[in-house]
Amino acid sequence: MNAEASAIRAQPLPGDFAIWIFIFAELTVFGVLFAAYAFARSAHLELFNAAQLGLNRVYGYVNTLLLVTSSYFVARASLSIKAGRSTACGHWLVGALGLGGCFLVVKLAEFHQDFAQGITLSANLFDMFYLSLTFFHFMHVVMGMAILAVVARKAYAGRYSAADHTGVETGGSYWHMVDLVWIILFALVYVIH
Amino acid sequence: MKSPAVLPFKPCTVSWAVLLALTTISFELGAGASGRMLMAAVLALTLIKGQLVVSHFMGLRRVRLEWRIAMAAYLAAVGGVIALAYSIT
Amino acid sequence: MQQVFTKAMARNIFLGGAVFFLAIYLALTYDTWQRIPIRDHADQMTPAVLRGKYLLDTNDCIGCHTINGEGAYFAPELGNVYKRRGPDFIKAWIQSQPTGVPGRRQMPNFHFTPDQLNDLVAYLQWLSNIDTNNWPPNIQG
Amino acid sequence: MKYQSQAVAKPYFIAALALFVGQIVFGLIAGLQYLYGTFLFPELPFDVAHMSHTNLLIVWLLMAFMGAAYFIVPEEAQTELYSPKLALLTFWVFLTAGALTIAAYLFVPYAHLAAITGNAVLPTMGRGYLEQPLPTKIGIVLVALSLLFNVTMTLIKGRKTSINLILVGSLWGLALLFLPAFYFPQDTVKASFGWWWIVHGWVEGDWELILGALLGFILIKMTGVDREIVEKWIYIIVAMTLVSGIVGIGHHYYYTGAPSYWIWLGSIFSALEPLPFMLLIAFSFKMLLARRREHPNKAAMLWAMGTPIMAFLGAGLWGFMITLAPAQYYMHGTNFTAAHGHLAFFGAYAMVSLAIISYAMPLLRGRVANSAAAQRWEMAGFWIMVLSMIGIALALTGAGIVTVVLQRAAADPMPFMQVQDKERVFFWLRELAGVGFFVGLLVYLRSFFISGEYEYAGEMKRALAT
Repeated sequence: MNAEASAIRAQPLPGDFAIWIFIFAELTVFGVLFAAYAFARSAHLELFNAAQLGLNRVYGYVNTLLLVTSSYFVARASLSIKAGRSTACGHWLVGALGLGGCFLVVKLAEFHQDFAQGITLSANLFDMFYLSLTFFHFMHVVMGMAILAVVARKAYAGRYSAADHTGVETGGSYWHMVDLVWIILFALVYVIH
Repeated sequence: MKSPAVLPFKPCTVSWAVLLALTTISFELGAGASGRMLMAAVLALTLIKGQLVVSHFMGLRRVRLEWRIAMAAYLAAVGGVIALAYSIT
Repeated sequence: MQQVFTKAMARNIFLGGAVFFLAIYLALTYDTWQRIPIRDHADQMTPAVLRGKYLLDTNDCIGCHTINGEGAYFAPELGNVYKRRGPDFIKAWIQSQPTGVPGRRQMPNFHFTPDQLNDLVAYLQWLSNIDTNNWPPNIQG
Repeated sequence: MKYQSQAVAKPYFIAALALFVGQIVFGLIAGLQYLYGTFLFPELPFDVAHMSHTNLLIVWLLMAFMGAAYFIVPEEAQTELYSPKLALLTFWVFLTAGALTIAAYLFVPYAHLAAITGNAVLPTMGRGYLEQPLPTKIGIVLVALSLLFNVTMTLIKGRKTSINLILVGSLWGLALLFLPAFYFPQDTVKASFGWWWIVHGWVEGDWELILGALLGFILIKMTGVDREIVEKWIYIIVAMTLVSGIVGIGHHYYYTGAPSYWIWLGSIFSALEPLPFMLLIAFSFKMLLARRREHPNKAAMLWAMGTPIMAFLGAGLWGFMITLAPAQYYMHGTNFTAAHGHLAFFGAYAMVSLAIISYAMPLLRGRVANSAAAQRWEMAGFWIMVLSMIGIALALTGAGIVTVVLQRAAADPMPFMQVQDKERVFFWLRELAGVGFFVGLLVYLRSFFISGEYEYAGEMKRALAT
């Protein structure tokens, strides 16, 4: 490895370190939730298998595509601002926000259908985990969108530059975390059975 | 600092396309099969997807080694615990 | 390049985290509030039950006893005492206090009327039917 | 002391320590009643000793927090307190109300006290820690409003440091979280659920912010480390407290009639509650190592460093032991909880109060630090109290183990009182450790009566003056 490459690989974490403490804390919470789900399923295999069939997996699939793409847009926003293009950065972020909004709409439609089917936190253990995990994640999407909205506004206002764009990377890192968690959640709750 | 233009697309664009493809494969696998093989396959795909997001979206491929290890360890730990729980049933 | 770590961002995370988890807790509390009356058979909280509850509160029973594990650990659990001892024993026991046995823990005599004793027992009976996820582990509380 | 008005903190600190003594006396009485049930009966039944013990604890901690606020807020805001007179008046109101309430507990039967204080109109009495009659509860609200008005006005007219914002913000939280004390649902399960808004909200939420602010202030003052660094870490630590602690309230909802999902949610989130305490230890010692001066008040430094460690032991470790639902199924409502309560209340809140008192009292008495002799007494008091409290926690844990083995998890469970008889040795150990604690407290208090200032080279004195 030449000197230049090792210098590239020695950069600090993108964005403010404070968000990374938060990201690692959140990942820990989700990690424990996933582990709890997995072991609860082992103990109640038949219940989980039966209840899982009630889910419409298409919702989960579509939402994964939406969130992954949204995350990609944020990555592009980050590249844009590094090239000094504030307006492009803002556009990518608005695109990401739009996809995040679509995610919420799809998820709400799914929740609506779930509640009509009588799924509640107290119905059974699978429903409890399904609702807790997805609602907890849903709230993260809302929070992430609030952060991205602030960052987008500032981007359009020209508050970031090629030299100073910590804010974009801070908000972006949080959004990628929300995406990362959903990718695991999708596999765990919707796909593997 | 510009990275050498080996690919016609940006690395994150390639990752995005791969992520969409892997998601579709996972989804299709889940429609057909079930059981341990499905679990192993989907879990492996998921960990690859996670690492793509970490490396190319979060941009952690450029950071110091300990952070890359921390993230990889997180994914490995979550995947490991899930695999363990699913294999003891 | 130096790692950026600002106080402003730390503060934002503190405030954002607080609001976020408070919102989650409020949503859960809303759900819990709907569920509790089902789990504790709130429709069976008769006037006698409520009078009995008031007697337990105003005589500081949880200053020595526990109700569903909450209170002081000086005297036995009351959540399932109705099932453990039955109504007649409970009434007789309360009336015969204090035992005055040297060195033993003492319960004061509260000079309850027969009506009040009935109210107390009604409340204890209601308590014993709450769905507490099978707690206590056995009848001894 | 930089501002004259900070002097109002002094009566608060003195009263706090006096009430602390009262708390320990009632604790010793209650502890002895575990062994000799007829001791002081019927003049002082156990429940009265018990509620005097717990209520004095709350009142002396509040006294210390208020004193700390009146000391810290002006100094951080770099301005005089908005109204020192109001602060002093509030002190006397609070002390009188507190003393009258304890006297009422001691001399008026509880049911009679309820009858004459309007409990039938607005029932609030008969819940743990909230046994106070209605007039006292209203008095607490008025005292809190006065404090909030005073410190908020001071904050507004002065410099707004993060320490001050966290401190004043958490005092607002403390007052708001007390308001559910006026809401006592007739449904016992709802009442229990809401009772934790106050109790958990205080000790596992809001008070941890106060702890963070007090500790941050002491560390800035004593180590000379850059304020920016201290304040951002305090923000991170209190953020972690709320991330884990708000939903972590679920660990009180497993077996009290609340829905079953709390078993999972409470276990998962409360399992993370030790994390902020670990961070607090790491942070405190990092600041200690990065210190830019040797402060002559060694005793205050000892308290400040002891606090995160003991808080971690009591709140983190002992709390974790009983927090997971499967373990709590057997430990709920046993002396495990009492062990955790003692070690956590002392390790976190009593110790941080004693830390700020240790730092501020010499300044309030016109010196940077007490004489070496006084500090030796104070540090001896520290060690005796800390070790005794660990002794109390271990003894109560022993009693808890016996209950779990013989009563909760046994195939042929024994009745409560029979099990209690088997635990006598642990109750003796607890009482002995309690006596030890009382001795430690007296040794600590002795240090206040040793006059003189810390002797140090003139060079250092000049350095500190600048």
